[in-house]
Amino acid sequence: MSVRVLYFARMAEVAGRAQETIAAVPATAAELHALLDKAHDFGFDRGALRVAVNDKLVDWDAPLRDGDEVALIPPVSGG
Amino acid sequence: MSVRVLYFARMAEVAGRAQETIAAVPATAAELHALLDKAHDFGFDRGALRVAVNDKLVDWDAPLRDGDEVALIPPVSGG
Amino acid sequence: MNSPAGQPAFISAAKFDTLDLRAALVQSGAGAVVVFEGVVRDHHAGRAVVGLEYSAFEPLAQSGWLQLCDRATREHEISRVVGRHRVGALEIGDCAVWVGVAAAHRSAAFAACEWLIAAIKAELPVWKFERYADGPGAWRHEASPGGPAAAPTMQV
Amino acid sequence: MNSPAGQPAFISAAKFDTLDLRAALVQSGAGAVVVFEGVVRDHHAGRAVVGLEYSAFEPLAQSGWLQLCDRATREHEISRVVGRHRVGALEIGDCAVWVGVAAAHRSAAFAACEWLIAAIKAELPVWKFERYADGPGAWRHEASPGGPAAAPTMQV
Repeated sequence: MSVRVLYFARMAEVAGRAQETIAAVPATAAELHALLDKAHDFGFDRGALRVAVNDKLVDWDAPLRDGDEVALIPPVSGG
Repeated sequence: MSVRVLYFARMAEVAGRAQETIAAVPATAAELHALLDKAHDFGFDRGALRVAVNDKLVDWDAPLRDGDEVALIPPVSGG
Repeated sequence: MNSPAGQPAFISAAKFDTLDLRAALVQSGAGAVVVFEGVVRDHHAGRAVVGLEYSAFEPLAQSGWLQLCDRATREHEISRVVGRHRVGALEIGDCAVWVGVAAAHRSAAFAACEWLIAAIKAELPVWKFERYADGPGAWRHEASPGGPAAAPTMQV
Repeated sequence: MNSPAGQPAFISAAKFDTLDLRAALVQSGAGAVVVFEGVVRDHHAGRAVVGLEYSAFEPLAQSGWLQLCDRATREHEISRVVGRHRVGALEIGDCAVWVGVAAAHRSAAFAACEWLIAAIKAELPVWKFERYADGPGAWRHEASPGGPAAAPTMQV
């Protein structure tokens, strides 16, 4: 039972890694984020982030399932 | 005593030439235009044309001098 | 080919090297580059067009272009303008007119580029002759004449 | 390099061949082509920048780009859109993002191109890391997140 998490840009820098596997399946994306933000203290309000599960943007209350890949998307700066 | 006249696009087509020399010096660009339009019947109202003397746009009442080069500029269609 | 004033010639009988035109903009150090290209289409008003010819009154097209560049540079925060218009026989797909603007911020580059192509089409002494598949060709004379003040609001 | 959906990849680790990108637009038969290029500048907020790095979340950047193209095509009378964004290490003067739009009329091409670059900058998951001459580098995180509805009015 696990989910894989992807980090980008400053979040990856702060976490010291671009991805990690969490040996648990929190009920929602919001619960997963709370867990990770406590561990890493990313420095972004959750309201500034977006979240994608299996390459699709979802709401924070989206349920998670075993094996999901969750991407935390900080404010973008392309272009 | 003469002026040289330049024609473009449909005006050159109607006149059958791209330039001609007029062996006279009408007092103004307007007088020259009246003379030429009578001769060639260009099919443009004078208000649709612009006129340049020696490569500079001028008003129709601009005086002409011996040796001037007068360009009659029909509505444009570049781009 | 340079004009007497040392500025690159706006009117060109040769096909454009668009990479070359673009390079002058990118080298300016600006972060935003906007380019407009007018491309010869194969139809006009429902008629098949087999080719085009453009003619220009070059001295006035050149001086008029420099005035448009001056005005665009005064009214927009832009760092460089490059423009060129073909004359002679063009084929379908050829680039007839190329206008590029470099600026620190993209909104100025977009605004200046759109204004410049409108002003070119409204004002500069260039004329198009269309050769049709189904009959003789014709010079086009759509644009109204007008001073620089008329250009920004005209949709030609 | 194509995405699984058969669309050209929006994200590219290789330098763009801008002639190649342009060719796809000109071949569409449209008369008006507008291109925006974002070029790497040598400064930001008064600091000398020696280079950039971009990273992206590619699957979402690709699907997000296709959604932006769909929306631009629904809302503007345009015939083709081509876009690409670099990732990896870029040098001063490199093209970071290239967006081109072909249309029958230039006003639609300008409007769609300007909307697309604003939407790319506001929405697509791409991040810029600036390397400064006078200290360590930094990831930039300026843009606010937001759905497609927020993009057209944002000035990023």
